[in-house]
Amino acid sequence: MKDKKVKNVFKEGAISSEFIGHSIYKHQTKTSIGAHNIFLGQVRADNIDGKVVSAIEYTAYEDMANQKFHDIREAAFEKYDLTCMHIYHSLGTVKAGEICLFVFVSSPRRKVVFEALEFIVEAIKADVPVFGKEVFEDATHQWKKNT
Amino acid sequence: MKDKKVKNVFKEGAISSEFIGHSIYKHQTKTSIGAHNIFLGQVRADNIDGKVVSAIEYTAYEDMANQKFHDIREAAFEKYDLTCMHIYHSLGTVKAGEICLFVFVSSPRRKVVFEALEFIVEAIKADVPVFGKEVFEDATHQWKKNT
Amino acid sequence: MYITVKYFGQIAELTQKEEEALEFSGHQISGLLELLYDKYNGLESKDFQIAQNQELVSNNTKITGAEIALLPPFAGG
Amino acid sequence: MYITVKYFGQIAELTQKEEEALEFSGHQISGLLELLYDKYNGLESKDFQIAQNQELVSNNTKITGAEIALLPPFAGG
Repeated sequence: MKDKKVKNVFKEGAISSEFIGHSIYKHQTKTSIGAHNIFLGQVRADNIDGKVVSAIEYTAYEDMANQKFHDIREAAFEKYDLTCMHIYHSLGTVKAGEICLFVFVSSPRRKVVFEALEFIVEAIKADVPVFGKEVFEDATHQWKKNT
Repeated sequence: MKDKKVKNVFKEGAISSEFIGHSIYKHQTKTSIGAHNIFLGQVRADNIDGKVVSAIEYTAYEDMANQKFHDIREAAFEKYDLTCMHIYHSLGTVKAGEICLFVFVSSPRRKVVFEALEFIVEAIKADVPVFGKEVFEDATHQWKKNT
Repeated sequence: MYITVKYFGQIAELTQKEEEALEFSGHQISGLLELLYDKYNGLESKDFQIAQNQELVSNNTKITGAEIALLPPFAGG
Repeated sequence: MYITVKYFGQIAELTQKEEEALEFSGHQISGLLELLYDKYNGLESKDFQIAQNQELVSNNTKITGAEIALLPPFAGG
């Protein structure tokens, strides 16, 4: 059963801190909310055998990925008493230090946001067909794999 | 044993979304970080027996509170592999919809940020002598109590 | 001996002050409380914890001087 | 019958294409895989899952046509 209103979660390039700040700002009119919890994934400059990751290039099986994000969203709303939820993921190049994943949950009370956020992030890591090419400073690369 | 370098966690009035966005921005030079987790406490316009909360006025036993924030910070760094941690709490008037608590933890890996953030927020709620006067739209009030 | 007693939140609202110096000849927190209950009508029925020099203490803790604070339920965050 | 096969990430790097239409006369995913292993040297040793019409399937799932995708390990977030 596929819902018609599947949103596009992907954004080209890094997710800016201004975008995140503005997203927080927009929630200040929702005065039933008492607790927000935000997860940000940031690209690490990992040192692998002496070579340093300078960026990750993200690709995705976009239709399936957006459907999976949608399923995760629906499951989270069913399990937890959330007021709202937003997910954004980068496509294309995201440099070390930049943000590639932004998950934002809000609820009247705090207990539920902790559980919900972890549930959502773990599901994204496990179930969504997104692929990451870790590009080193010398232009060689390796393929990222979630653990 | 009291550490000399106890920081002042308190800010006068609400914590702005710009401040939060800028705080995220400042972490983009720390390229060992892979995961950030942010908790925001927002003042709810609760309806209590037909009266609506319009603001909370926060006061604190400031010296003791800053010492408790410091102890929580030290305990969290000891328990969890965190790259950094920031806590800000409002004093004075914070209107419904505005943010009164901002807790920000960062780590190379995600698992640890979820646990650490919940530990810190629960400790703040339980251990820090901060007091909140919930002011209703008709200027009457009641005293907030954490549960 | 003189003790500095601080009041916060709902307790300060009842005592109508945030701080005062009190002369006290007893030895334990419980003795100080009796004095305060006599002085402030309604205080005995209020919910609060007591801190001595910024650490929570119980009624039978010995008073070592310095600073005592009456802390109503915490409401941070 | 013609099947659209999509390749992603490390798999697309090996096949040097992101998508192709293949003529296939078998019935199961395993049959299609044999055809692909013959066509792409090194594919058999790669780690991937298979989706049919955007749902993960196993080797003995029946091919119902439409879209097959070879998905290397996920790396979102």
